[in-house]
Amino acid sequence: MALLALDNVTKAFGGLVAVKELTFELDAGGIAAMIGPNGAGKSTVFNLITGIYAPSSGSIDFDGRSLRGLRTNRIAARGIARTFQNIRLFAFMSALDNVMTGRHARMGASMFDSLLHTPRQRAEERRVRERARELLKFVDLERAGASYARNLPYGSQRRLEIARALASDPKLLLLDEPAAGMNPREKDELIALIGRIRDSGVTVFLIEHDMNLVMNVSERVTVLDHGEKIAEGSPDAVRRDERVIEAYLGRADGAA
Amino acid sequence: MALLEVDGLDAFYGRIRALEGVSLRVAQGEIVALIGANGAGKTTTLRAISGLMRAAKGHIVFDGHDIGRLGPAEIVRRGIGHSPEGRRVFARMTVRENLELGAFTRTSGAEFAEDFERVLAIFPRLRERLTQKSGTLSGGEQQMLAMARALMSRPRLLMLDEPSLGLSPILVQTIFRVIREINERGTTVLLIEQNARQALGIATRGYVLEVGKIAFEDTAANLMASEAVRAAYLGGGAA
Amino acid sequence: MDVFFQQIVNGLSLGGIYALIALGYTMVYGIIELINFAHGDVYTLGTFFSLAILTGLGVSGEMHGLPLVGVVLVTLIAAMLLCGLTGVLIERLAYRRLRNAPRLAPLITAIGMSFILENVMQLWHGPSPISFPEVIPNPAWALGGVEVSAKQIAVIGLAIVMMAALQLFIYKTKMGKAMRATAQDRDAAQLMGIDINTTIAVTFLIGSALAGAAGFVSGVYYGTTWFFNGFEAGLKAFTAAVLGGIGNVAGAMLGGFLIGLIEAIATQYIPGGAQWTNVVVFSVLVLVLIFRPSGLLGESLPEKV
Amino acid sequence: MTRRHAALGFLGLALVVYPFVDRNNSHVDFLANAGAFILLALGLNIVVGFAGLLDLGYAAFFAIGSYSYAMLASQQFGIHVPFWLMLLIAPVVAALFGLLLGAPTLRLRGDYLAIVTLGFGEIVPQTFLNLSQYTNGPNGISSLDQPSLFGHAFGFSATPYYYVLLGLIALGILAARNLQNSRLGRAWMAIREDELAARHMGINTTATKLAAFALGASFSGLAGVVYAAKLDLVSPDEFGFNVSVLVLSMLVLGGMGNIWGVIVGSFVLSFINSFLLPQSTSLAHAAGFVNVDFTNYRFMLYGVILVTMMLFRPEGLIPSRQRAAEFHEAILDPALAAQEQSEYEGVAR
Amino acid sequence: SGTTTTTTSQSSSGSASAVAGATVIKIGIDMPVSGADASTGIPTRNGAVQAIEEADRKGAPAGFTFVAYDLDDAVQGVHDPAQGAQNTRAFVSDDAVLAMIGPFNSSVARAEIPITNDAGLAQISASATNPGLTKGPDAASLRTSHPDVNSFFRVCTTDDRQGAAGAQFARKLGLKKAFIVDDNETYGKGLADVFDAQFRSLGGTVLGHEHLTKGQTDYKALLTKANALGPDVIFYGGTTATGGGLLRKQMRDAGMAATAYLGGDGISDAEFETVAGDAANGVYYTVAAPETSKLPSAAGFVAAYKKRWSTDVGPYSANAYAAANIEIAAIEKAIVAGGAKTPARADVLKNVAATNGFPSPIGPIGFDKNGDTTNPILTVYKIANGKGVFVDQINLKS
Ligand SMILES: Nc1ncnc2c1ncn2[C@@H]1O[C@H](COP(=O)(O)OP(=O)(O)OP(=O)(O)O)[C@@H](O)[C@H]1O
Ligand SMILES: Nc1ncnc2c1ncn2[C@@H]1O[C@H](COP(=O)(O)OP(=O)(O)OP(=O)(O)O)[C@@H](O)[C@H]1O
Ligand SMILES: [Mg+2]
Ligand SMILES: [Mg+2]
Repeated sequence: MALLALDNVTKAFGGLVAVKELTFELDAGGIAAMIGPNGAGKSTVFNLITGIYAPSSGSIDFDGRSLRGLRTNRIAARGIARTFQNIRLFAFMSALDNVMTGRHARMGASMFDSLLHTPRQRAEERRVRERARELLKFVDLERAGASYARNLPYGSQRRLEIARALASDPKLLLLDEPAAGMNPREKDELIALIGRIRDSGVTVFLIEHDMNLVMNVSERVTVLDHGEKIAEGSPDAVRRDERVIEAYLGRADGAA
Repeated sequence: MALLEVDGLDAFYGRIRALEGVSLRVAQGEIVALIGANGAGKTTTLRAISGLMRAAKGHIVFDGHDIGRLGPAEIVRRGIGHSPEGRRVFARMTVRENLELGAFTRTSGAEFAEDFERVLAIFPRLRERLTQKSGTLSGGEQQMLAMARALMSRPRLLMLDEPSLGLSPILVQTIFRVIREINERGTTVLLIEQNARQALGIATRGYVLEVGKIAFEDTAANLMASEAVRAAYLGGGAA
Repeated sequence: MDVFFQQIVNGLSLGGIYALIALGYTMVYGIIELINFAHGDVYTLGTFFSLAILTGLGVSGEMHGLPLVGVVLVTLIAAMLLCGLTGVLIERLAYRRLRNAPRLAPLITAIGMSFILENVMQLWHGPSPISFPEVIPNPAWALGGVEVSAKQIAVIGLAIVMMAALQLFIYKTKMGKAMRATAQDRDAAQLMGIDINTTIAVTFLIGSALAGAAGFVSGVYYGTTWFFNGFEAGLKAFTAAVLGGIGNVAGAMLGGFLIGLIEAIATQYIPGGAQWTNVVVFSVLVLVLIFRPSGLLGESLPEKV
Repeated sequence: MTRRHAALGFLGLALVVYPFVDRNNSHVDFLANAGAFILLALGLNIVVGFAGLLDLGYAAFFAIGSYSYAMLASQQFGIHVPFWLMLLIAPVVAALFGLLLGAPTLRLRGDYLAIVTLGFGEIVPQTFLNLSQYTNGPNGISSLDQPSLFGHAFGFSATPYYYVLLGLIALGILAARNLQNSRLGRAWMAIREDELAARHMGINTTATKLAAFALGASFSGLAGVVYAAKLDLVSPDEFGFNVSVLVLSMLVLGGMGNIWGVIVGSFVLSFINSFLLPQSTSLAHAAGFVNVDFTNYRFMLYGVILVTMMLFRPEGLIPSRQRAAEFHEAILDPALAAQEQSEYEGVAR
Repeated sequence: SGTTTTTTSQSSSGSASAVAGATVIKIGIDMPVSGADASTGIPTRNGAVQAIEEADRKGAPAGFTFVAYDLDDAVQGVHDPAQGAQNTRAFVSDDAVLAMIGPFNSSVARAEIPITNDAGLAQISASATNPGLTKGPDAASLRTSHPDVNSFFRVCTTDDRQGAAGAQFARKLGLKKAFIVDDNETYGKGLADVFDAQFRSLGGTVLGHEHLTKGQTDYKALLTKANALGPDVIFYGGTTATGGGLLRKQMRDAGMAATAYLGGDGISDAEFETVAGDAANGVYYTVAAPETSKLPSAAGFVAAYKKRWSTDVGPYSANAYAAANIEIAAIEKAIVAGGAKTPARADVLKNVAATNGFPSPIGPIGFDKNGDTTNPILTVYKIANGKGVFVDQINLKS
């Protein structure tokens, strides 16, 4: 059964239809990518999945259950984590606190536990801190734990955002242009990181304009244009698709 | 004499030194690329030139005048256009209003109409969106708007901070083509790019910044050929 | 029914004063997103300046004809100018340094400035109410059973005129456009060639000048003032601005008139209503905000991620 | 760590023996009053300092705490709930009102919230004033039940209240610290930094903010009970906007978000306000300078404190690390500020 | 000045024992002297200070000197019961303080009376007029420590008397329908409530009774409401500062220029004429004291006050002056009786309580067993040409 299924999803802003009758499924495991021209509606799809916007029509199912009417925080608790096109870290919290916050949905401490620091709460804090350290290490930031997020270099911030997203043990990780602003060397590191995430059992769904990265990591590519799906398939198939070349890649081979 | 001469620039964020003795020059009619790793100080250099932040030391001479002490508004009036990192469009204003603001320092209505048509011809997508609030544009659309807006002031020197960030491959090509066209029509360009290969591809000369200092400076062709630059900034991936 | 219409007139004229103050509030807020707490006190300062000018001109009683027009114009303009300059000064001293600080910081200096202004005014005229000369003759006309006085018409009219002028200024002039750009992204505005220091100074100049105008009007209208006047008036005006949608000029006026009307109607139709006016006003505010979180005319921009 | 503990231990001891050393009951009385304000400030710090919600009507909860004691422990309705039990009930009542105010309004963006809380702060005392058949209107409710401990009535000495407040403050500090270093505390910080991102972490932002409101209110309610009992009286004019601003100023002066800073700030302002100014004026008069009146410059002094603190040391006397960074680094970085501002525009639904 | 007091510690139940060698006697003064309350608080304090200075200049028996120990009970510009209580404790804790003047406001008095009662410190207020401070179960509940001892006195008449006098006078003028407005403060509402009850019991009709909201300055809506009911008189309970002057002024705009306006001593100040302007003419107000112009002592005080403070007297300056003089006399009497030793507070209190026929600018003063003045003579004035003119005198004792 598909992990994520969008069925005939439409999202209109006033007169502008950003996503149009979009249907697609994402199976668990593996890495999928979504590409498409600027303004095609890719980020909007992410926003629909994470509950920032509600679909104008159509339905979104995750893990066999509908996400209809759920607020963002409930959706996050269901196991969907994401990063943002423009980095949105908690700027003046330490990297470690950022990751620990990412664990919020999986923690059980109530207001009273927090107030009284019950043994249960303390044990949980310890476990979460430990897990956060592991995650920092996982994204090669083990030494950055104490720094404020915003004092980290850009590339590290991107990775910290990923660690924070992973902290909730998501089933699905959405990455919105994770390589934007990275230089080629950092991109190579990112490709390796995404591979490791997949290997840890998290399904990855990413939006990216860097064809190099897309072709390198993804097993399946969905192409959007004007809110509609215009192609879907293996990276190689998509890359040769006439409509994709026309709308997105351009004639002179889009590999950057 | 070069159009822009930057000499021995030091800049700080609090106690963090972001630039140390940065010197560069951009001659009339050139495209100069400024490349370097994240955090090397590229953006800081542009911010210092356009007056958004004040350098602690050094001189910035534009067209023979020291502009190091001037405010950004005055610097823009003197002919430096700056399309900043992160697009920075006026979110609650429409696309049209953003473009009008781009021409804020200009007075001639006729010129305005002409430029307006010109930038819309370059970015047809913007024409479709003239009355949309720019905060709701997609990332790439905002990028186009930011660049179009900078063009509206008809700068003599146009500084672009990562203009291809977040753009689709097809638009990346468009952007580089446009930069070249603008340049051919007489605008000098100072360009920051992570996409170093393509940047050097259109540039006449280039500078490489490393942790706040200029590490290399050469013609674009030489930089592309340099082993050190290749390894660090052009990436191993097949082009 | 006459009583009802009379209360409408009462409410509108009271609301006119709120609206005048609210215009300046909303304008400053619109540009630098600061609740300029000192605005209410600048308004009071406007009453003090007006009084000083009237005294300086040797005016002590009712005037007519050309001298009246002259005195009114001179006083109004001078009060606006002085308040405007005060506003610019306040911005320069207390807010400019904090432009990029977290939002709480300038809000707190604003509260501080408000205290300082109140104290200065208290030192100036003492803690007691002071009275205004009756400069303007105040004929009243009975329309049906409803009595409308010249002053009431003037207050309502002035609020509308000022609102319209401000609206034109913000949306039709280059300076207005610069203000809106500055409001949204200061750095980017500078890169358009906008001098943001000047722009913000002009914003304060105009906003505070409007407070000065409101001060003059209320001084003449009520014939009295005291150093602490600004607190209540400022609070209501700010509520008006929020009710209408802060940052929105037409909204400020609408909010001002509405609050005036609510007060008048509540007073009339709630038994013992006078003591409940504030409770009613704030309850209405909360209700409106529940259903329209950005106020009646405020625009809300969906978040783009 | 240990030095810090030793210093704290010493301070605690000094505070415990103080009433035995200084026999001037007015000094102890002053300290007890200051203690009530420290408790208030600790609570407001949760709302403003931790969760970043600007509450300008905090005194309303103080009023609610005080009035609940006055109504439930006096001749007014012949109900006599013991003081100690009221220490449990009043915070809950205040917290419920916190929820009542918060639930409809917490979706509002920062400044709207500020104005609504300001309005709430205006109408709560006003309502107590207006409902005179229950509250005696402007006269307030007097001769409240005197607390007693093991059969000893507190009487008119300030000392027992001083100890009660000392204990409550100690508990308050502990509670605030615990909150700060917990799941809830992190969630508050996260909301303050980026509400939308926080929601993506699974944080129920509305519930989390409500928790801040309710907890903050409960401190205020607690302070209200002790204050009312100590004063033996409540009247509606004790809870105006002035009080809310005073407490806010205490946070600003001391250092928002930092528990010790907040305590120092409240103590310093209380000291200036209710001790230094009146006493020094009186001294000046006794020394023959009869026209000197420092108290009359109170507002000026506050204003100057607020403005200069913000301009020159916005993080307060004892800043929180995070706040200091926010103020200083953000001042250096217009880019970030502008970005935050433009993100802020996007009104969360 | 510069003299120090040697103090010995004493039990807080506090009848001060004589302290050998002490030469300074302090009289505590607690008033709101900052912010909005300063306008009435300062002149009141000045009256008391003046009395103390005069006494000191004149010379107290046995070489004692008199010093005023004055504290502000306003916090952030508003009178504050807790601050009043703290100040009172400061007085109680200082052995040199033998009596106190104040507070100004009834709400503050409620917080202070239990403390002076506990300490046995004589306290006289110049202006706190709420009846419950001295009379009935309310007052009894304030005397917590020593239910049988009264430490609180006042030289002003209570609101109930003034309200009653106002109602009598209004009926005497033949006014039948009243619309009552008060400022919803202790004084104003107390006054208005009594007027309300008395006016009805004397056969008048009360058309409405409204309470103002603090800070309001526009009363047109309220007046329109009142006017529609057709009252003969507007009775105002409150002070000029809380709206009395503006209310009168706006009556004209609301077409009520011909309607009578009556208030209490809260509007018996020069400010009222300032604020109301021409509209002040024709206004009636009651004052809880005999007509001062008939007492030569008042003229002397008024002149001396003006000389000393370079301003005109406030409405309660003379009261405070009288109150301080009563305490000074009580202290001096105790010094003499005690053989030139520092008197005990209990003796001072006893002497204060025994005050009878004490001459003062506001007429002869004595205290009844509750601590209220035995001189319930009230005067009614009418403003003409910007000045209060004597109209009637009402003696409630008769
Ligand atoms: N809140 C909104 N209101 C109005 N229009 C919107 C809103 N959000 C998105 N849009 C429009 O929907 C379209 C799709 O936007 P979206 O951000 O999903 O594009 P995208 O595919 O992510 O593009 P990019 O690659 O440039 O980031 C755009 O045309 C955008 O202008
Ligand atoms: N506002 C700031 N406060 C503190 N340090 C800063 C700030 N902005 C930049 N820096 C630091 O200054 C250095 C140079 O930053 P700058 O933004 O100029 O780099 P850049 O070359 O443009 O990098 P990128 O490719 O990521 O845009 C970096 O070390 C960065 O961390
Ligand atoms: Mg996108
Ligand atoms: Mg950069």
